[in-house]
Amino acid sequence: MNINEVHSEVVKFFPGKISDVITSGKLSFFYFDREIIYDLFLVLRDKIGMEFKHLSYIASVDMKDHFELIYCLYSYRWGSVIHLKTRLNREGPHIRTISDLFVAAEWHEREAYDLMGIVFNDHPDLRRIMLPDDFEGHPLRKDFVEKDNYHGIPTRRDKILGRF
Amino acid sequence: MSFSEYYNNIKNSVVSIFEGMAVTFSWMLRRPHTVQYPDRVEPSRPIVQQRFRGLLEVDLNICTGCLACQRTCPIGVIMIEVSKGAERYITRFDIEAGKCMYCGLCVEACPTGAIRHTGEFAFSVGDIRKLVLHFVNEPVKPYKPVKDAEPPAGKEVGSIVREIVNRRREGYTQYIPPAVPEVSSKGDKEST
Amino acid sequence: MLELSDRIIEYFGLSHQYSLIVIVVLFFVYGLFALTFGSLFAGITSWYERRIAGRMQSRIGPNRVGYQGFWQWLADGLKCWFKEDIIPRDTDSLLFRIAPYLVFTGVLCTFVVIPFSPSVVGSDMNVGIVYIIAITALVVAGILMAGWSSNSKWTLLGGIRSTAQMISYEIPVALSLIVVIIPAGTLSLQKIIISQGGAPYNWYIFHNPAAFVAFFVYFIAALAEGNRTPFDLPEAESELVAGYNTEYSGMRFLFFLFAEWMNLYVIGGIATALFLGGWRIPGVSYEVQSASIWLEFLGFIIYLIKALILVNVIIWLRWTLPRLRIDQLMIMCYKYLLPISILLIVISIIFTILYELFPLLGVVVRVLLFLTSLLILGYFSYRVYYNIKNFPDKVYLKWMI
Amino acid sequence: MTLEERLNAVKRDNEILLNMGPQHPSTHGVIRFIVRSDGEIMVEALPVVGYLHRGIEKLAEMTPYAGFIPYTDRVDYLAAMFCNHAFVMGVERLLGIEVPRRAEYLRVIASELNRIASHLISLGSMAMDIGAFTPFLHGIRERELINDITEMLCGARLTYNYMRIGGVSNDINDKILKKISDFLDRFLPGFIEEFNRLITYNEILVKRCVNIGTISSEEAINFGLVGPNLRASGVKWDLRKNMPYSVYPEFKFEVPVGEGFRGSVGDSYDRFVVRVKEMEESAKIIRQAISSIPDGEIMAKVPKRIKPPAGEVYSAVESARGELGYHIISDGLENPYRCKIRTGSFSAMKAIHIKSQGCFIADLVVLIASMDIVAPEIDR
Repeated sequence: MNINEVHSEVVKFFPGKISDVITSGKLSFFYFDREIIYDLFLVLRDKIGMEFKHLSYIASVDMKDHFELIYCLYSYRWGSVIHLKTRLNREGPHIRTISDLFVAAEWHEREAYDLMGIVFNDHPDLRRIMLPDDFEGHPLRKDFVEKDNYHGIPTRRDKILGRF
Repeated sequence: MSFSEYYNNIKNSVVSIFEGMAVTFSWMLRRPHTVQYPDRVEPSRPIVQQRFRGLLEVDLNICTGCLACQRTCPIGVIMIEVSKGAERYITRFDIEAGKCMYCGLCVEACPTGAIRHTGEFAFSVGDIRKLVLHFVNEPVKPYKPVKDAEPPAGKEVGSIVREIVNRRREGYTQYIPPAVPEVSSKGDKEST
Repeated sequence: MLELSDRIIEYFGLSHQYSLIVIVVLFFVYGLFALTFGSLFAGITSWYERRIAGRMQSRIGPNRVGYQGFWQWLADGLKCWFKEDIIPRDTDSLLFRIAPYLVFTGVLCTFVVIPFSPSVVGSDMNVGIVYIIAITALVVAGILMAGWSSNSKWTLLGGIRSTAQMISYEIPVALSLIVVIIPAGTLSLQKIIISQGGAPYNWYIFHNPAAFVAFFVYFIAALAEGNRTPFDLPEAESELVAGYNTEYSGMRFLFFLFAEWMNLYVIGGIATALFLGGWRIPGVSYEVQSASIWLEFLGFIIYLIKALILVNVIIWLRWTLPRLRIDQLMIMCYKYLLPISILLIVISIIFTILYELFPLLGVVVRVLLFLTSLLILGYFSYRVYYNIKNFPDKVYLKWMI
Repeated sequence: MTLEERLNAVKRDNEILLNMGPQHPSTHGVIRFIVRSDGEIMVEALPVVGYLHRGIEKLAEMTPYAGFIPYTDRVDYLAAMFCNHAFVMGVERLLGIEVPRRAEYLRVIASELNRIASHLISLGSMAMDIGAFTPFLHGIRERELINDITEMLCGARLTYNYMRIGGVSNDINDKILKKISDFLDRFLPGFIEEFNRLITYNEILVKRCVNIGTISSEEAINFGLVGPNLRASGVKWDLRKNMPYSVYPEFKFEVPVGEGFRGSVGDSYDRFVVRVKEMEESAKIIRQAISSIPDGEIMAKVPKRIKPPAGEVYSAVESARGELGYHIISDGLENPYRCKIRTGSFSAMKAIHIKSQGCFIADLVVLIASMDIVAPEIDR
């Protein structure tokens, strides 16, 4: 079940909402619209021919003018892996959560929220996962500027070399 | 809980505990594996293997001053200053042993093998400022590799660092980079 | 102790009105001897246990303080003595202070009854065994106090777990001792030892199959009583950090450790007294032995060796077995040890009656049981040989390096 | 929503809040569990992670490709060879470099040795959490031999930095080959049987691990579990077999799958036994690899400054803790534009959070140990 077969199947369900397969570098994927995320993943997970039941990871990428979310799905029955991408606008990126379909998604979405600032609607427990709760800013963004101190603790480490 | 299950529980636990105690008792009769570093070291078990990436060391006889190691170091732990002008001198070669992660990338990047890992690892100091290893005391002319001449005999691996390590007990003295010797204004070429 | 004082009075030719003073002095001296013996034993076992544990885990164990690290226990003791004895702020300070001493005295008081040699014993009470079971209840109170008063959730959990464990395991201990009391007919430890013959095959462990199994039931239940090895739940490091004695430090913490290691000797001592024929020397009757000093001293040495072998097994178990969970612990007590020990009592009664009817049967059964125990030891040494043969590390007995 | 709000939302009066804090003997590494329990039975064990977050993914965007390899060691320091392998394989695919066969063999030997070392630690620390100290030290003793081998091979005991883009940094010589075969003769029949007799078949360990945190195969796939945790639940999925990479197809080895050895399929005891069996398989792979290692150089022709063409790649490796993947997005410059690291322990934490409801506190310790989670892998 490689990416093209999956794409041809899925396009029938969501005409016009799914881009065609793009291959950049060694990875081929296709884009899908933000609104159809829940139904698309329901189809991908439960349709007999596909059964992509294992959500490997959700990667959030800051493309300077917009955000991108990369979903990677494994189908153990057919031994295949596919990648899907979606674009989110720069201001107030939000998308519906899929943690009710895949339990694994809950923590990956919390990490995307924590490091990239992407809000996942009706997520059961959307908290910062790695950074302390009162940390301002989302570090993985390209325009993130690190503050000088955090609660008075200096974050800039002075250059030792050359002074001693 | 049927009787056979009850009996099996007892039988299994008695047999498996019996086996487990036989194993531990057999280990009581054997030689322990600990190497009692530092005072009772066994020659059969060396503390450090041959390719061990220990403290870094620079042999300035064969250093060409090409700054390759400074560029490849991911965390910028090496600092080299080469004086400009007609006569290029290496005036400073510092490695911050405290921050170095001993990954060995600089050793591979060095064309002549001047910077290399030694087997030394015991280098605890009282003052954090002494963790910076200074390899240049007086300015050194960078070595110019001649096409087929074999390089001058470099110092034995580990000897330079051992000097620094042995001096670690002295108090800390601020390191002043040596001044570059004045080349006479006419820039005549001394015989190098 | 009373005959001892009479013999001393005749020896020095004093008149009898001094006997009261002599008894008081004797009790004081015996008390001092029991305390020093107990503490010394606890200290040396702490060093000994860490060496044995080292050997079993193919490492060396403490060998720097004194010859082969022998003075390690003294070093630890002094360290604990000089360490600051912190009492956390909002603890129930009265209970917090008393708890370790309660636990320590609870264990020490059993030395009153444990005999050292035919005439040297605290007081040969005729309710010896009942006294032992009663006095260990003091340890339970101490641990609960420690757990509750340290005012932290972890210690509370540890304290409650250990009380549940110790209270429930007192019953199998008592029942499995009854199995031996039936043929012995008396409760006092001295008389039980006297009623056992000297030679190994007429020890009570081989007296009848019930007593043979009762020895192991007692051993397991006493392990649980002393919070050792498969049952060291209260101070389960991996879960409760250190159980009831987390908040203690310095000398108070040392008292808890004293109690634990002294408990080892108590378990070994009671087991040798009841099951392994105490200080009886094979081929020497009681009267001959109690007459000469040297035979009494030899009796003490034999008693000590038997107890040490059992202490060795306890230590050895600690470094082999994992830990049981609290509910498995309770199931084991109430579903396995309790019914079995009651069954053993019934069998022991039947056998005692049979021995009355056919005296010859007793000898046959004793020898048979003795042979089975030799068989078990033989099979065990075969298994050890099998282990050594299958692994490249060879036997190396010069282990005092 | 902060942690306090989350806890107050579900607060009930008869519960006590235990803080199995970052500083606890049995949470492997620096992880904190807020345990809500009444007495012994736990209502919930809420994991709080992030104490070891070094922001490796942000660092990746600042360091050149060749300089990032030492950072990959620190993602999972117990199985660092796999992290190297995944990253290096990804960049090679982007550059389209063909790695010489000898280098591929060296990578497989080093990785499988590292898998055995990582499993020895995880099995030993699981036995220690249940209370048996001796197996842990026997495991460490055997691991010491592997550390010596890797120290001779690549110079370091834990953070190897052994693989380079296009090959390996050091070659193997007969001394190391002899040491490896000595280790294998000692390890395969002898140590594993003895370890099994000492602890795997020990009835107390069996009783403590059976039917604890039982995860069915559907649940395991849905939780996103990978590696031994997934295979113990009965799903036969191993990247080395199902999506082969490097020279693994040339070796014959089986993939052990949990069959409910003493309890139900997918309980903690299955995970324990699957790891023991995996160590045997790795030893077999190393034996085959040593005997048939080809000659040749160990480094492909690689440009001085590595600048892969713009594009993306996802390269995954079967690490000791399951699938370890790097999603590298490069935009033609010297630093990767984005590098997402997918690790096994991250999803295992969620499984612990769900499976810990309703079991004893002592079982939470067993569950954490059986999932073999490592803190740096979760926080990266």
